[in-house]
Amino acid sequence: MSVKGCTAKQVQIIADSGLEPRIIKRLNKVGIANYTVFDARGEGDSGWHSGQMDGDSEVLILLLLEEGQMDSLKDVCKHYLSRGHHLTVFVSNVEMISLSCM
Amino acid sequence: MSVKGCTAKQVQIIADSGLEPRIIKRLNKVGIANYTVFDARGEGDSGWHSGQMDGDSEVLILLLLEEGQMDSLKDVCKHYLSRGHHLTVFVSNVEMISLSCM
Amino acid sequence: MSVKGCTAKQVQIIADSGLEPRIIKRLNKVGIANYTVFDARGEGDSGWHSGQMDGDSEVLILLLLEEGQMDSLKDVCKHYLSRGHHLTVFVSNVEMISLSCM
Amino acid sequence: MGIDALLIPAILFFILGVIAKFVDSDLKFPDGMSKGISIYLLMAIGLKGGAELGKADLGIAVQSIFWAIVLGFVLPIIGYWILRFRNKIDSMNAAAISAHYGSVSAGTFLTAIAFLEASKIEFETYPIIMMVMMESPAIIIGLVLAALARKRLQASGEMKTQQAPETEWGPLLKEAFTNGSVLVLLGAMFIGAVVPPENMATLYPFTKEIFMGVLCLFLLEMGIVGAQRLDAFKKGGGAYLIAFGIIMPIIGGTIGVVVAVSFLGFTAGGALLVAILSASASYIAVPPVMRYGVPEANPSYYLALSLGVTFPFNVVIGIPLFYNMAIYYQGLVA
Amino acid sequence: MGIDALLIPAILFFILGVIAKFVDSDLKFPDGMSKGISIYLLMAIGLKGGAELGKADLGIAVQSIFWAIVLGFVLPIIGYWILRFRNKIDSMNAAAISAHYGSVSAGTFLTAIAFLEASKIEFETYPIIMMVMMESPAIIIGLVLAALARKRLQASGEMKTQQAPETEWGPLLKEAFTNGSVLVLLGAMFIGAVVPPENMATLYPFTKEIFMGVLCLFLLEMGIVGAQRLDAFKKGGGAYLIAFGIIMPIIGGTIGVVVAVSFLGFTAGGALLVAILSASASYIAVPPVMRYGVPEANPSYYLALSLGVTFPFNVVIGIPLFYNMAIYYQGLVA
Amino acid sequence: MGIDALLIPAILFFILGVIAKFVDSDLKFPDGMSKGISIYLLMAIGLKGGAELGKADLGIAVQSIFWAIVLGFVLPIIGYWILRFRNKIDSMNAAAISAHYGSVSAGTFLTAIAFLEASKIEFETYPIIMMVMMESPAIIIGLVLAALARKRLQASGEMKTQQAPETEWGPLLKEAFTNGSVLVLLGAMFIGAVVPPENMATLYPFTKEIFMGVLCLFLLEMGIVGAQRLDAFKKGGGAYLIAFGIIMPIIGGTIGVVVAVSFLGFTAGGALLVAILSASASYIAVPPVMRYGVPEANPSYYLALSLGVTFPFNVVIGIPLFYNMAIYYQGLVA
Ligand SMILES: Nc1ncnc2c1ncn2[C@@H]1O[C@H](COP(=O)(O)O)[C@@H](O)[C@H]1O
Ligand SMILES: Nc1ncnc2c1ncn2[C@@H]1O[C@H](COP(=O)(O)O)[C@@H](O)[C@H]1O
Ligand SMILES: Nc1ncnc2c1ncn2[C@@H]1O[C@H](COP(=O)(O)O)[C@@H](O)[C@H]1O
Ligand code: NA
Ligand code: NA
Ligand code: NA
Repeated sequence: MSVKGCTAKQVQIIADSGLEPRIIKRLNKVGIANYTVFDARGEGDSGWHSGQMDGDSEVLILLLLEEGQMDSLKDVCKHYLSRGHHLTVFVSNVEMISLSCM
Repeated sequence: MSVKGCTAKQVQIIADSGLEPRIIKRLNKVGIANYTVFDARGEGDSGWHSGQMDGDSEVLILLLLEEGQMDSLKDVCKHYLSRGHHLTVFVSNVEMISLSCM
Repeated sequence: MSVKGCTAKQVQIIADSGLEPRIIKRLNKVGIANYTVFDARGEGDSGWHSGQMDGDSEVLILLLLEEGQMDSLKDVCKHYLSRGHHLTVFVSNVEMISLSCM
Repeated sequence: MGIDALLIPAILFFILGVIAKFVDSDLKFPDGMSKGISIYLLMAIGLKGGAELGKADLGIAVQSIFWAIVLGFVLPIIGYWILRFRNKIDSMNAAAISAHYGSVSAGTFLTAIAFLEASKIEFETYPIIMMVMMESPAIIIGLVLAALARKRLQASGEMKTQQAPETEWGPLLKEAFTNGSVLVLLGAMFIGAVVPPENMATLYPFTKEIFMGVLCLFLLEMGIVGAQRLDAFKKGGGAYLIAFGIIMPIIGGTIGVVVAVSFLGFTAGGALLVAILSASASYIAVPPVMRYGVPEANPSYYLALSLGVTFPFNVVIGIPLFYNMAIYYQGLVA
Repeated sequence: MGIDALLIPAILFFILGVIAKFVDSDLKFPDGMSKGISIYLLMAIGLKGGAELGKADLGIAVQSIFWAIVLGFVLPIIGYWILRFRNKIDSMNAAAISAHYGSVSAGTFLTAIAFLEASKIEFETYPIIMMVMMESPAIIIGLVLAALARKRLQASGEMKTQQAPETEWGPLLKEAFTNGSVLVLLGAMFIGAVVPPENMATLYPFTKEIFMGVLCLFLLEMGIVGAQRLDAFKKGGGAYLIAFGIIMPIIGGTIGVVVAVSFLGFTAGGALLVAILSASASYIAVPPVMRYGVPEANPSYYLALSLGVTFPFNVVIGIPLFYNMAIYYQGLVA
Repeated sequence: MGIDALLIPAILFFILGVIAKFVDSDLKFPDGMSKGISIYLLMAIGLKGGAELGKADLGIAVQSIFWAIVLGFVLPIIGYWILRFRNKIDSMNAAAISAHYGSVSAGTFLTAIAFLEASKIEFETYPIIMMVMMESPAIIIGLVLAALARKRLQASGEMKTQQAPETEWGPLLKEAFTNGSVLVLLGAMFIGAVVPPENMATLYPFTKEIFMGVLCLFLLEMGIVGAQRLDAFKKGGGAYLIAFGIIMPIIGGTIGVVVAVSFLGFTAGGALLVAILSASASYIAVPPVMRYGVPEANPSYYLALSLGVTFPFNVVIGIPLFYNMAIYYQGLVA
């Protein structure tokens, strides 16, 4: 389901590319079906992802959520974070431009 | 023309990659000449873009606009949205870091 | 070092891909070790980066910084901007989602 | 023949790709790889077609082109009619889907050639010219069907006039003729026809010798991509659509066999190729045009059908089926 | 022999890549390229292995598989034991690293084959089957070692129970058997074994003739990537780890030589291949599984070790070393 | 000869790419593809050059290298002088652009070789060594010209001292010698020279046999990219620049012919290659260095000129022109 309102939470999740299908499956289960993914590389406390090989790439998953979906999102993040996985997740507010919001 | 002020509107447009040249041409016509594009894949109400094939990829177009350019932007978005095209567009405020803004 | 607090500055730097290793080295020196990079293409006052060839690609470097790191960041930006390099840099505020911030 | 067909490496690699998806393997091709291989395959087949064109009988060539255009116009109309039967599929989706079936899948066509070469069966090369000719008519018909449907919906008030995209005929028609795959095919064919054979020969190690191997790699990827597409049907009751994705190629293939044998006088090998052109559904040239020209249709449907249902059906079942059909029909009319 | 080995193009291109990184050149392969080449190499070696399998002696094949599995289980345990010696490396990192050493590096294996072919040395092809068999056991052992360590840490209170990820055995075991490289290798091997040789031959220009050239390109990239990885050691005192990355392949290679000569009766050529399987560390199949299954471990360590230390060591020193070792040991036991 | 030249597949594919852009086709290569193909082409030509080097006459080789360096230093100075004529182009842009013209375009050079091979014309292989030597001097001259111009502008007060980037000579000079294409060329040349011919032969199917085909694919892409670049001139009155992009290669090519025939004693085939080295403008090695070293210059200008004007000019007109010029000049001096 797309964002209905005229404002939304823009959530960005940076994760190892191996987590991508897993995270998306889990988001789906809590009702977050729409997403956009970008390939990325980078460095963090868990070392360097060169992006050159399959086990060494990362992705940014972008989600536009309604305020009410944030709890579900946090549950999914908690699932991974509490198991020691390296997710970098951050949120900001955006205004949507759509036919009904112009 | 680059952003002149020290704050700007960060506009992000997610669209089918086939729309990229069209949108950019139309933005150009309304005076929005600078842009940045990222390849993406994702899922929405209109199904899944795997990013694996030409007819099946999407892009995110990032625009930094002055407040005064937002109307032109909205016109371009309206053109596509009203014709049934799937654009996901969202806006937030950013501060620019440039020689004159430091 | 990862972001410690529950809010952060999201800094985005668009630059010619040739600058990527240089900027990252310099960020490292001022203590900014974590970053994420995306390949991009785009058009600006200095012309068009098609993304098709090595001398003709650009990147977006995404940094999540603590408030206190912004001065170091600005120094790095100033270094390049004052030498005539084309960096497009913009900042916004984000909330972090992490085990300690939920 | 059935089992034999499955022992062709290209088809086995396709099946390997399907299996990879079904065991939920993380096997994934890098993003640009299948796009790059597609360009290579089109270039190679175009050069081959062009080189043959030099030796071609002009009369048969013209007839082939004529029939290719006829098939390109007629097949989508049949497809549309089936999809709209008892209003099963709404008219915008029906228009977009049927355009795909009037056009062709180069990957399926190349697999059919691999099948013929592995089985040492002779075949005419006119179908390569036909392939180029069949891309555009189907796109045009699809757009026309959508435009008519739009008019009808507006007249009946089901679609608001303001909502309705006017078809931008100019740019869309241009796209039907200048899309990347048509251009590479046509261009390579032209180059293959005008360059003297001695000059051509330096290209053969690249365009001919390694061709079958590259095709295997491509089909491995297509197997993964095709199987992934099937997920689209999980969400909505796709039974009617899946049935269409199998029945339509059987109808198309049968028509192809008849045209090839009765009207063009081809051997069973050549008839298989015409059948495959008719039976296969585009997944490269047509989707972008339909996305833009018929935004009301759901891309999941046409991509899932052409990649997830019809491509595998043709590769695994259609190819041996149509070849046997061609032999049977030749016996019938002889 | 030592210097001779360095005159093999594949190895020289690897060194060129290392130099490129050390002079801080901007030489960079496009993102998908090495992923794509990897798939090609696995496909080619799988087809070759499968074709040989047809001619194989079933008895030796079964024995090879048996010993491959034994090596896959035993090597990571030895590695773990060395890493944990005097508590040098914490148990989670030790588990993750040692899993890499039980598995294999296809790139190193192919370089060894290039060495043998360039030196016109005969070799058995059973090691290709062994390569497929060695991917999964090491992964399983790595996960088991990590699970045991986790239990110990929880019992001793060093790790909070809440923090501790339960090993999701189901999905992880599945992944050990269905990861992309295992699947392409196994699938290609199956295809190589069942397809009649005449049909296979059309693939050879792609899978055999251009193979060595593609391998050179791949090793050029691996040289860059490997050398880059060494930066990871700059940050923390990696002396013990670097030593491990050299000692472990020597131990593994020695065991491989003994197994190959004494238990499998291979020639020196075949023994080199078994030695390289044992000595090399995975950098494609294992890292993703360890990232997910042992998130407590630091990926920098295992990637830096397998790509930055062990890969170069094996390519430049290990290959001629183990070959000479095999000849020496054969003399000893004869 | 003129029309004949156009019947070489590589050139036809280039024209096809240009057409694709002009009919506004959506034909697009995946992002990494031309980067990957570039590395392949440099590797192949380097190996070829290195293998020839073994058989080379040391005296001529040394002379070739000498003249390559002379050309690399002199051509950018001529270019700069023309661009600055009547102050047409500002000095920073003039410096950056002229550096491109002192350096070389491997793609154009390879097309010239394709032309010679298709026309069965003999040629010397020393120009391959010259190509490697010509990358760096031009970069240095470009940076020196920019540094001098900067000093002048500061002295005259047109540029604030604070604004003016100090040239970081160290890193920039290093880059002139270690950039990716120089390194792959030099490295492959070294490998081609030291590896015994028997070992080399296993690479030939990859580096020689499929070479022409890969070059065609590359030129198809270059046609698209080059034609796209022309858009840059739409914005500002580029008439003078476009004229420069055609006149400069004619001047360079003429000088190249004279040097090759009169000073190096080459045949017309070899002279064409030297002419093309002199006439062509870099689009891989030089742009990144100029971006960083002369940030005041507008990259649109130099990319549009070298890719959009000079590359097509050389491929379509320059190659046959300089070949005929070489024959004519040989007659003159004989
Ligand atoms: N402060 C940061 N700024 C930007 N990206 C970050 C930051 N911290 C972590 N990341 C990204 O998240 C990935 C995992 O981070 P970590 O959990 O610190 O290993 C890194 O590889 C980066 O791509
Ligand atoms: N809520 C969302 N969050 C992130 N991306 C979205 C969202 N909705 C749509 N998109 C992106 O926009 C594309 C088109 O969306 P739709 O119009 O819903 O088909 C999708 O393929 C996604 O990449
Ligand atoms: N207003 C803008 N919106 C989005 N991207 C921009 C904007 N201005 C500059 N850029 C990006 O920054 C790069 C360099 O910009 P410039 O310094 O204007 O040449 C461009 O190629 C764009 O990718
Ligand atoms: Na069809
Ligand atoms: Na091993
Ligand atoms: Na030049």
